[in-house]
Amino acid sequence: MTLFIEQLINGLQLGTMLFLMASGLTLVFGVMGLINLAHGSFYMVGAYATALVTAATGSFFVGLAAGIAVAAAVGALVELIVIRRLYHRPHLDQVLATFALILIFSEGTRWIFGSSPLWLNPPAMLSGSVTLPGGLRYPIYRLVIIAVGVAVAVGMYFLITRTRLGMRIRAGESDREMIGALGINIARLYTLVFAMGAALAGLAGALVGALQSVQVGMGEPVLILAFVVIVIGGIGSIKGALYGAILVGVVDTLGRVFLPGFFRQFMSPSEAAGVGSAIAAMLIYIMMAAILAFKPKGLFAANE
Amino acid sequence: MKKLASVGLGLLMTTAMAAVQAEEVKIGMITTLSGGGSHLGVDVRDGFMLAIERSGRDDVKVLIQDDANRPDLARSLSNEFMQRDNVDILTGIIWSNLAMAVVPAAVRQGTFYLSPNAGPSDLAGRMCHENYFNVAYQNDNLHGGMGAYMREQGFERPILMAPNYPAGTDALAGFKHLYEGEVVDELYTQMGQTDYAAEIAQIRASDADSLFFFLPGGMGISFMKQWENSGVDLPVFGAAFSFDETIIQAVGSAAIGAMNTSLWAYDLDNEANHAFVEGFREAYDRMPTLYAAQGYDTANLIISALEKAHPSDQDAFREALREADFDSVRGKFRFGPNQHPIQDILVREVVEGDNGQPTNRLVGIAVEDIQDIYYEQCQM
Amino acid sequence: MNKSNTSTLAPQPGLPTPAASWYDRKGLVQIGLLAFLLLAPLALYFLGHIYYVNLASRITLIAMAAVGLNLAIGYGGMVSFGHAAYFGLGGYVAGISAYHAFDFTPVIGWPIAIPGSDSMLVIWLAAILLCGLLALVIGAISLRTTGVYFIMITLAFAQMMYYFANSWPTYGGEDGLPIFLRNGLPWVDTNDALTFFLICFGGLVLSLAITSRIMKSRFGAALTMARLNDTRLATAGVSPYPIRLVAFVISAMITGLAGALYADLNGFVSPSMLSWHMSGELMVIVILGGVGRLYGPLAGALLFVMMETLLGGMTEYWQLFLGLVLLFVVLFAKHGVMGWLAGRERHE
Amino acid sequence: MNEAVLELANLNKRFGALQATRDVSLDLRPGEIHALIGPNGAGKSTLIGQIAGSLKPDSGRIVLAGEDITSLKVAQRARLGLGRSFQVSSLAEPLSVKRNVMIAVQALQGHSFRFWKPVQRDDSLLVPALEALERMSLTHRADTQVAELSHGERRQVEVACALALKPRVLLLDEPMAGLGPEGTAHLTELLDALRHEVPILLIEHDMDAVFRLADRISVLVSGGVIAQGDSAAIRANPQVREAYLGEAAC
Repeated sequence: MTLFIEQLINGLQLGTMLFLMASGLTLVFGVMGLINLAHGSFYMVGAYATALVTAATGSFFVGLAAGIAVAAAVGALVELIVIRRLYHRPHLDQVLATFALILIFSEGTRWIFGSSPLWLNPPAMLSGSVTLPGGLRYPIYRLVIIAVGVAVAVGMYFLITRTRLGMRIRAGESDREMIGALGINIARLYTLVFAMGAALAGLAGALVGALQSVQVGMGEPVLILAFVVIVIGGIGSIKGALYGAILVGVVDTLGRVFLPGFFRQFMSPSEAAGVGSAIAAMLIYIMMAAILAFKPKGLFAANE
Repeated sequence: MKKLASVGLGLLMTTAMAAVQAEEVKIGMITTLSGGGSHLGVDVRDGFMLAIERSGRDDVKVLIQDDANRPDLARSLSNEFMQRDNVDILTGIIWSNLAMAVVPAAVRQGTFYLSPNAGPSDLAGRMCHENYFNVAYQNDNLHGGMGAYMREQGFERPILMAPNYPAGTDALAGFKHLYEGEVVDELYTQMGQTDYAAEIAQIRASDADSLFFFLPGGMGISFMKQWENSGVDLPVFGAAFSFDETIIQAVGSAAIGAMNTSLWAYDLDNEANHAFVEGFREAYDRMPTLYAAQGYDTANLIISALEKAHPSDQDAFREALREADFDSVRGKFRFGPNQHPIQDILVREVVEGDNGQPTNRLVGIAVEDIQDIYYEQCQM
Repeated sequence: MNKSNTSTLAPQPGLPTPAASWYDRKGLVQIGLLAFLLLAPLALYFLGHIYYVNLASRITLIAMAAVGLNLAIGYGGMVSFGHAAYFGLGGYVAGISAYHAFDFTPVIGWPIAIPGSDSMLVIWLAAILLCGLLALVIGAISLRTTGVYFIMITLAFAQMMYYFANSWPTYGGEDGLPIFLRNGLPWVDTNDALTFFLICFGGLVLSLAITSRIMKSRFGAALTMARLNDTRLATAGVSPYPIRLVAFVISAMITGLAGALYADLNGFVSPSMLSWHMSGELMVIVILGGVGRLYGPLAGALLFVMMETLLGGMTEYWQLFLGLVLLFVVLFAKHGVMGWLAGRERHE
Repeated sequence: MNEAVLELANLNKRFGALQATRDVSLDLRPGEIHALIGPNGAGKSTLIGQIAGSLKPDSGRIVLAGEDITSLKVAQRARLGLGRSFQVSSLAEPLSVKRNVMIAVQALQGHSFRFWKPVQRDDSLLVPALEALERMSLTHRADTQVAELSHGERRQVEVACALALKPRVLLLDEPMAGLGPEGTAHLTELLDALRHEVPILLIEHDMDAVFRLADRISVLVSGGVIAQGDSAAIRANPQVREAYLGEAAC
């Protein structure tokens, strides 16, 4: 039972991390109608900046702040130079231009920092584990990631529902022409929203970088997962991104753990491990295809 | 008498060499220089080139290409080397799957292949070939060595973990072959997985008394960092692939205490090794790894054979390679009938080094003169 | 008539050019591309440069795979981000069939024994049929969605195939599956680089001819209308869904056949043929050449492989430059290489 | 009186709190032009959507030539003889006028899964398409790209496309919108001649055209039909006057 609960928390942690990625992605799509494959690059940029600044200053928190700032700045820059030319283009152009950005970011980073991974450790005060009620020992740092994810989700909720910026974003989602009519500076709003998404991706990259490693291409697997999340949740919907992220995180984690055991009941252990992990790896994609087959616009379709 | 013969042979060789040296020797190196596992390729390359430079032979030309850890790219690079550049020898491949993509076709087209890393069982067994030499290890060796060591140390309930790909399943099979006991469980992770929370929870929930894992490259680093913070307290064992100098530097203190098997250690006491470690640190300003040592040995084996014959004389060159007449940094080194090494498997422990950084220290020998179990399937 | 509207009658730049025929600019460029692709390897073969003949085979097959994708993206408006699924499936058909033929074991033992085959004809047929079948299933589900959802669901299906191939141990999993002996054809020696190139070239020409013919037919007219304006097509009484589905299936068949040949060219098939990078590269080739241009994929593949070979020889980081070129093409040269070489496309 | 070709019976459609279509019943008889008018927001577009098949009514029936088509899709209805034009031109702009009409002919013949014969050389498509264009006096524009046409010409091409389907019923959604007086007069003339061939359900804002053309008029207000009758009756109807003029009056 504690195993199940621990795995549930693990799934939740993966989910909150995916939410950080997916919320920016879905916001950019909802407001600007842009599909951005290069979102994973901001994740990488955030992680690199954090690793480098942490190494230079010795403080993880300074590094983290720098990571978020650099990701936001790079996001704003990319929006100004490339992305804004893509808003009125078909999705095919957006996919390819942002695919090109992935190549440029990945190879550029490799050129500057080399192919070897950089290493980043969580600060001492967040390392180690604590005993949760029920006797379960769990790493502090992973709990912190969950807390940050929840804080961002709450923050987003207030931002969208209670602030002027949020009102403009909502206006942008429901009617792109209207915000122009309201006299809002669309160009600036778009840059701001894009940079915000990039900052969240950078935050996710920095947090996860300390847990794993910081390397070229680290954003790509996460990017694909984040796309699965927003497609399941309904593209453009923050609420959908939240539910989708947690669903994907939990299903992926539990599937990987319990499917091999399930198949072991009627197969030999090594066969069960093979079949179980094969299906576990495909599980979220199967789930996505099934959901889209019945709800072609995702679970919480936003602007339809 | 013996001495005289070798002098005579040496004289013969020098005259032959004059003829041989007029003809350049081209070596094509396909290795992984980009992506997550790139430090393996970089080390093989650097070790290899160090030996070539030290030999002082300027008639050996080494062409190097990056395979980006992609089998299809490796395959087309090998064709490029053979068909466009007419190389005599191919080498450099890090990963077993890339080796399987390249080697069988290359050796059948009359090119020599010397493996500085990766030794898939098929190439040691049913698909062995007279033009294929493995200068590193057969994949099972290090894992089997650790199995034997853990049995000897009295561990009774190990839990095993490896990525769900052929080298991973082979690693666990190799371990179990020499461990010869029951294991608590086998966990298979995804290739390239970065988050091991789920596996750590399973290890925690099991009643294992030890952990053996095979997670090469970046996977091992991510795992060890997360392992440290998990609060699970089990002794950790693995093969050198998860504990090379680059990896343990990155993992930091979490790695300390881990035991791993290797076929080489930088503190292995022999003359060739001293010269290698010093030379490598001087040339590249870092500690050599197992991969660098394998690259270095591979180059020295080639040079030793070139002293005797040019690769265009295939039979003579092959014979010269088989003799393995070079000073290996491993101390002892010879080929079995399937042209795979017969060598000692060492045990190292990760300890805190002089500068506070973790480093490997030689503890002892796990298995002497280990030979792979596939050579009987090899018909050459 | 409303006077203010007459201004739209003024000729618009880049719209119709004189009727197409083989000797106009576009015709010449097309013939030139094909002739270059055919004659350059011929010449190099007789000069003894086998490597470049194989390189030409690679260009040809990538172009052919992209011709298939172009039918979906360029002509059908279906932005598939998952065509690697068919490319890879074709490859695995060749690999698995050869593997069983080599071992004398059946591919399927039950309910009926299907033996492996090392005949290319059998493999091609199987690759085409299986890719068609897979595309029928994937297309039937995916085409219920549109826009970004379609892009993402095709990606999801390809990822499923990728992970399946990656973790299914029978055929090598992540390690891939080598084809030790190239599959054969009656009467010719497929191991000869030039012979194999000519087979690939034949495949490319055939797929170009089929695409061209289809797009001029009634089916093509309906598909064009489905892309440009599916409401109009439905209003005329033709359901766009089955039209798109059939086009999607044909597209997958062409890409799958290219995949089967590609596996034979490399003597190797691995999950990387199914990866999303492969899907991305095929899309890149289509757009580099010019979306919806018959010869676009050929021009794109030539440019792509040449960049890979030339830049790749100069710098490890050649993909950085690929990214810059791609970005430039998408942002500023929407009509790709073909648009630049042969002028804009015109619909009659 | 002839049997109705198109018949709507008690259609209802609701979007959340908004009752967009309220118990609408009307019919279209051979040889007539039946006009449907109503102020903005009266629910005309929703009603057309339901007739054409892009929207599903919550309740009620739609019968075309004796066949219940309520649950059929757009393309199926079109094949049964429902031709329509759109409020916003919906032609394929990069294609020539001819090609736009030919697709309709092709659909009529029911052979879209033919992969070999080039349509360019297919007279069985070309001849009927040119005929339909001639009816709209557009033969001279056959090879022109739609993108180059004037607004009025596009309207005519739309009608030609619908005609090429040899429909039993024509559903025209504001064909006069955006046309100048000259264009309107021209199209009015064409439609006037057309009614004997195919009955027309005409949704139109231009009252002059409606009163000139319509045999019968139905007035739609807030989703429901408030009045039905010939021009004179509708002009005299106090409810209609209120709906149209009342707002201005009070």
